Amino acid sequence: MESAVRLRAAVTLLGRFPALAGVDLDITPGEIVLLKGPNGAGKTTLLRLCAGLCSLSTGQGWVLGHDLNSERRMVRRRVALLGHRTGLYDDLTVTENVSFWARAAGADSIDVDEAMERLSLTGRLADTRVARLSAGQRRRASIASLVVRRPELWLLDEPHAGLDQQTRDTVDALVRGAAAAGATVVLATHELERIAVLEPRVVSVVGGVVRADDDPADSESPDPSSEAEDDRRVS
Amino acid sequence: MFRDAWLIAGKDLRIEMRSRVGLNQIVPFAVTVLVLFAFALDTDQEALRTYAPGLFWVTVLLAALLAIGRSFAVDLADGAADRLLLSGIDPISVFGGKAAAIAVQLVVLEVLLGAGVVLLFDVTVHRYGLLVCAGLAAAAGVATAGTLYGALVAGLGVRETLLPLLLLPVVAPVLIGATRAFQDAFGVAGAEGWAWLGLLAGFAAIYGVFGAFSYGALLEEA
Amino acid sequence: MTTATTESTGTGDGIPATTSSRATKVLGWLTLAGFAVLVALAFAWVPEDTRITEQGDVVGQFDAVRLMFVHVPSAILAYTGFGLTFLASLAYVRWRTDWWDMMAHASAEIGVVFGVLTLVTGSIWGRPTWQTWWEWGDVRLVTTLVMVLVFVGYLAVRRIPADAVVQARRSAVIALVGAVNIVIVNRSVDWWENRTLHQQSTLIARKIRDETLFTLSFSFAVGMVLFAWLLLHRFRMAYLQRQIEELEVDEALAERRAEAGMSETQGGRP
Amino acid sequence: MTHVGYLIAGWSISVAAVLAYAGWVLMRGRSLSRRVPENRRRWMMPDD
Repeated sequence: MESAVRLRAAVTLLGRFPALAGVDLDITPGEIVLLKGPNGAGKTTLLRLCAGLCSLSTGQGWVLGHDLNSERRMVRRRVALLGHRTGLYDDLTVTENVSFWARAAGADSIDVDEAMERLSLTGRLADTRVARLSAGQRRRASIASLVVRRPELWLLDEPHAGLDQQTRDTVDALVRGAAAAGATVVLATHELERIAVLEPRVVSVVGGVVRADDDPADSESPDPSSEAEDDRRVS
Repeated sequence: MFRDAWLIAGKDLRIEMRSRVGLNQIVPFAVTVLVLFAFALDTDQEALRTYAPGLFWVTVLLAALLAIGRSFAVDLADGAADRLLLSGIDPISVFGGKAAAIAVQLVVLEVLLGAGVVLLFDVTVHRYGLLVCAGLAAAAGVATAGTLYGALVAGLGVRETLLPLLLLPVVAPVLIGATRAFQDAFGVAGAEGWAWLGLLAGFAAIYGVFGAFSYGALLEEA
Repeated sequence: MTTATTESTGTGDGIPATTSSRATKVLGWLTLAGFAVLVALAFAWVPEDTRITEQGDVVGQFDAVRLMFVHVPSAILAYTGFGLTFLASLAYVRWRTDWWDMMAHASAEIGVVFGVLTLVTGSIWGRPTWQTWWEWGDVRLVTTLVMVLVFVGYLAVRRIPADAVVQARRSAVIALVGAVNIVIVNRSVDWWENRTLHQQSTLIARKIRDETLFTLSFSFAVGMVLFAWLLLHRFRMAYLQRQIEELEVDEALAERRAEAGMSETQGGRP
Repeated sequence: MTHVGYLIAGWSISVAAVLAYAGWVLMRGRSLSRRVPENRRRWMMPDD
């Protein structure tokens, strides 16, 4: 079967900064892949590249069988990217946000109800404006608006960061559910022990390149020494 | 395609109705500009009546700059712009939806400002049909050109200063055409109002087509 | 202009570090020589512009006509520059190559320089001839002004640091819209100032003298040589800028790979 | 000769503007050239 993600010598420049400096990566459908590495290593850019939001400066890549150089539009509608930003409109309620993104993706209103239920966005919360939500509730609403799209590839960028216990559990359940449903999940997180139970394949990202890292036991917390790197990622 | 455009327009308009930024900030700003014009031209009622069409449209253009900037700021605030790209909606629909929402806001603004001009500058309307048609066509023209340039500068750090520089020279023909049409409608000068309406409609059509087809390329940020 | 042809500042082993080549040197000298001849023709050969009306009054531009020999070529160069920007942008949209993007940038900048010059010299000519620095009743004047403003915006966008492809695409859209806009502005201004839709503005409809006509044609020729000279240099400047950017990216890539602990190149930039 | 002031102004502004622009392009071209290796400056390669 086709690879979910296939990258060959992928280079992505953000401005003049090579966020990705020649990535080779293969992910088979249904796999759970954990991206590990220091801040500024290029994890976020790698996820955005896989979502079709960043372009390849050189190199080749295919996501779900679509060429990243020529068919990024096709890639985009089949993936879900949960980034640092929630993609929600502050002035709309949770329900309005989720149904807007559902309709934008061509999903049904039944899907909306189900997604809201799954992320426990029911009752008064459903009719609250997003601006009044806590960080955790926002993230859950954001996830609900992605769930309705029934993506084949989940790209999760630090999904646990800055969240309360309930929402962290929700994220774990999401990953488990997506994997059970046969979707591919690629995530970058510092909460390695939470994900370890899912037995992901661990891939190290350092300095804009990927190194295969077969030893899952070697998943201690990342090296904080090069965090300053992050500042250079101009957009 | 129309369904998606309708979805986008509905979303933008609903956000504007909720946030009331247009009503609470942009409209008062526009009325203030009208009042400032009155101060600048002294209490000369005759001059105000003569120049009312031009002053009206300059005010609309200034307010339109704010409305256009706001329309894109809403999408950029928390990453919704990325999600719009990821949603797979055809860029033509996004363009159509955003332009339609801006046009509707401009029409509302024109109605309110028009009332202000009638009250403050003491003009009388002679040709209602021309007035309405010119108002609609000009709103469509400003909205299409504005959406095109709004997308062009969206995401740039200098968008607030760059948008006026890029957009105002381009919408100069709208100012000329709409002013002449309104002069005719107000009866302050014998202009061939309906011919100017043709120019306005042509402008809106050209920028509508141009915007629809280049919008995708502009949104494809790196 | 003269510096084009002076000695080269070497980088060490023979090849001078300039944007000039044999071609630009020839063009540079031609421009200088042509300009000298133009000054002679304009001030010594062309007679002052006068006409005697039926009433016996002497009218005309008098010696102000000599301003035409800088004003008109400036206008031609400005329109050539903007026209070339339009064509290059169109070509960019079709073929998506850096070459056309750089061409659009170079010609737009030259267009703006001469566009501003056209407005300034036109103003200086208009004062003695029309008794006003600015005449809203002239289509060409107003159209040129709007056009210069559009391309000032174009250059402002080009100055914003951005991904090369994004910037090229953005600029091409502005240039294409700008060109369409010029036509709309021209038509609307024409109608606007005539207060009716069925007349053409005819501010200058005098008979032109042969000497004046010849000198004007000559000034176009000199202007075109100057344009070619400027365009070559400006284009090479843009090209060098790209080269430097590429070198910097290569450097950054190498640095990034060193950070990853990779021994040597993998992928890389063409 | 009439309008001498206008003539001087018009011609000198034109010459000054073109000289200033050309000078800027040349100077900038030189400083950029120094930062680019010779094999990337193709126009200087043939017997010049």
